[in-house]
Amino acid sequence: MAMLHTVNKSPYEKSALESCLNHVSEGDTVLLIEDGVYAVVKGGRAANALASVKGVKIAALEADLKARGIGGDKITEGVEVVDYGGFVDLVEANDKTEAWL
Amino acid sequence: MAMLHTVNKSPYEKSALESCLNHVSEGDTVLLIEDGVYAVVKGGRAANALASVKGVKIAALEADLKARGIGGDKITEGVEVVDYGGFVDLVEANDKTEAWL
Amino acid sequence: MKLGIVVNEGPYTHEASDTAYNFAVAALEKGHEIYRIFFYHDGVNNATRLTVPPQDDRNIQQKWTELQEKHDLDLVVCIAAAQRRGILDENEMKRQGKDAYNIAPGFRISGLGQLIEAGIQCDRLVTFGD
Amino acid sequence: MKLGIVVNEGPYTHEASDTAYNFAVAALEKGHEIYRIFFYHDGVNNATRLTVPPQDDRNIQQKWTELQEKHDLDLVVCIAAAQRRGILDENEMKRQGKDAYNIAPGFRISGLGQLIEAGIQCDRLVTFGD
Amino acid sequence: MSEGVKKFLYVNRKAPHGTIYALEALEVVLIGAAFEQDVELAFLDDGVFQLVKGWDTKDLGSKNFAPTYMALGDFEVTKVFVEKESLDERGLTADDLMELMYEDEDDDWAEKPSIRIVSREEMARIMAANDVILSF
Amino acid sequence: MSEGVKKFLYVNRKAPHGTIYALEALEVVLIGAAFEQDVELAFLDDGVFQLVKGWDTKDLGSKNFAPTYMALGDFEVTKVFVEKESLDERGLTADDLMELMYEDEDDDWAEKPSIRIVSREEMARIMAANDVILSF
Repeated sequence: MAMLHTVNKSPYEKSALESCLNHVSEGDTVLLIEDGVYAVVKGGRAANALASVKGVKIAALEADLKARGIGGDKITEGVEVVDYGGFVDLVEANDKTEAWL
Repeated sequence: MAMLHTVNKSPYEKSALESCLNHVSEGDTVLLIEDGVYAVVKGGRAANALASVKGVKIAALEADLKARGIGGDKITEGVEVVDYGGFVDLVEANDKTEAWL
Repeated sequence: MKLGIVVNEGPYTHEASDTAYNFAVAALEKGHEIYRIFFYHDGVNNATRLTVPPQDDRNIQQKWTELQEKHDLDLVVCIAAAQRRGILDENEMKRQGKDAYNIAPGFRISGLGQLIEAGIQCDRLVTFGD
Repeated sequence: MKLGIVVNEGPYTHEASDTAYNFAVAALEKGHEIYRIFFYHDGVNNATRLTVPPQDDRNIQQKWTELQEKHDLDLVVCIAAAQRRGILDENEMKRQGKDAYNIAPGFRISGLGQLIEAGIQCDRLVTFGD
Repeated sequence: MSEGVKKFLYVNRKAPHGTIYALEALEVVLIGAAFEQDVELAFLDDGVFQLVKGWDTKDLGSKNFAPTYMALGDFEVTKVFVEKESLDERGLTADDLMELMYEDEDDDWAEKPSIRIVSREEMARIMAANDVILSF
Repeated sequence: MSEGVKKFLYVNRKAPHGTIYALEALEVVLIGAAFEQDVELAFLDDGVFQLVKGWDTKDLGSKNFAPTYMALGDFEVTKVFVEKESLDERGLTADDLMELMYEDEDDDWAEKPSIRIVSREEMARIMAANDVILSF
């Protein structure tokens, strides 16, 4: 029963990512979208929090990264970058989706 | 040049109160309105943060406290409860108002 | 004092427009002047006369309209924000080639300059939003 | 797979409706079925035909309407949320005694049961909001 | 899977009054109750504020929808999970919450509390065990 | 006080793209520039993300309004304060930001940077020193 969790909030403005990471199960995937992608900026407080979560795949939506000027070596290690098609595939690959609004 | 700061966000969901408290000057007033009033619940993490700020008056809007069932001994010490008229008076008593949206 | 009030969120969705309304009433009761209430961002949604709130709930648009009538308030809806969100008056309807308009009585559509001007003219500017 | 999509925020104000639109397009390109797109909360504001976005910006309502036409999608606007926010179709206009309506082509107004039914019928329900 | 009974979980993470999500979430729950699916409600993060008793919205001027929570039992919505860690952080205890009750038809219609305080770990398992999650 | 020149401070605390506040705040700044008041812009908290360079909004499908920030100098908006602590927490440095420039009419139209990185303490003083604060 693997789950896809979507987080669309900046981790610096809202507690959604923190709460999500407190409720994921092993084998789940967390997909960062919209302002949620700010969590992957290397060297940021949130990127450090992401790195501490084990057994969970972290992905981020490419269009939202690009819109915000976050690319290449500005993205912290261990984050898989996916396009909208990859988002659809993640929805299919997991049994259900929970949006952390 | 004393200032009135309004905070309408829950301190548990958003970082507005924290940022506001990081930018107040001595003699300023912080007025908690809407979901901002959740910060005054005694024993909560946010109430402890409020208590650590010195030289700044903390007020909370009565109508918002009552709507949320927060009253009497549930309110942490040092918080002045004001009604909408008191809100108007605070706007007048301070040179300007900053909303921490 | 001479007050300017800014309302940045739509009714019901966010409490900001209730708070702004209650604040405005309290200021008027204390004898202060409200120079202008400016509706920006989703705040423009306070100005649609097409809302049909549940019978047992408040009608926020109507409360604004009645307050305007009673105190001859200047309720200004930002034109740019309103266009983006589908709030039109009759004039804008014609200008944009639309077939309907939805602005409520007591509100007028104008530019962002009205917000700046309120900041200049008023003793205090108070913002309600999200 | 059979997909249900929920859109909870208005266009422009929040990115959620852009994300939902782009996700829907990608799902259709991959050959998935979209059973229904349900607009709730401020999401009902996607369905007003009175928006006039700036010339150099996207027209989100129009993008939804065109996607609906192209793929015969079921775009459902929640009636309770729509009433609160002033989104009406012709039928609702008459029923509520209003003098105008603003729903855009391709959207239909219906009840919250349509959301629950999508949850039951679809393999996956994906929510976009604030 | 698309035709049988599904387990629906309504996840409530936002405070009431400041925004409309709590109220409009309840409207979904009430409509959903008619569909004869398995229904569970989760309250965590600021969502726990929704269940604090003693609302008085008169001065604010908005609708007091606390009675709707009290009526959930009548709609056979009887499984209401509240996260303990969320209460603790906010200075709340179970005593601060409304008493939501239901009549258990399998136990001679005995009145029983709907609210169950669960740990964060249990909440994660509840999320994992449902088929459809609606988030507010 | 109601007729003279006032000091306006625009406080930007929200990230761009996720919500419209950044874009609609800029629209106010541009209109406000015509009113011949003293104008300062403050970027703190997530507002600092507004100035990160290299936006490409094509895949998202929304308008790229980065050029508007670049044009602020032409509108004589030349005082742009960015909080250092906000940058640090988010893994950003001054090098990640757009280069906002203006031509200084008092210095033979020399090109100068508009952005000044300030400490949190200085930001508090900037807020205290203005007459009117518009928050986004």
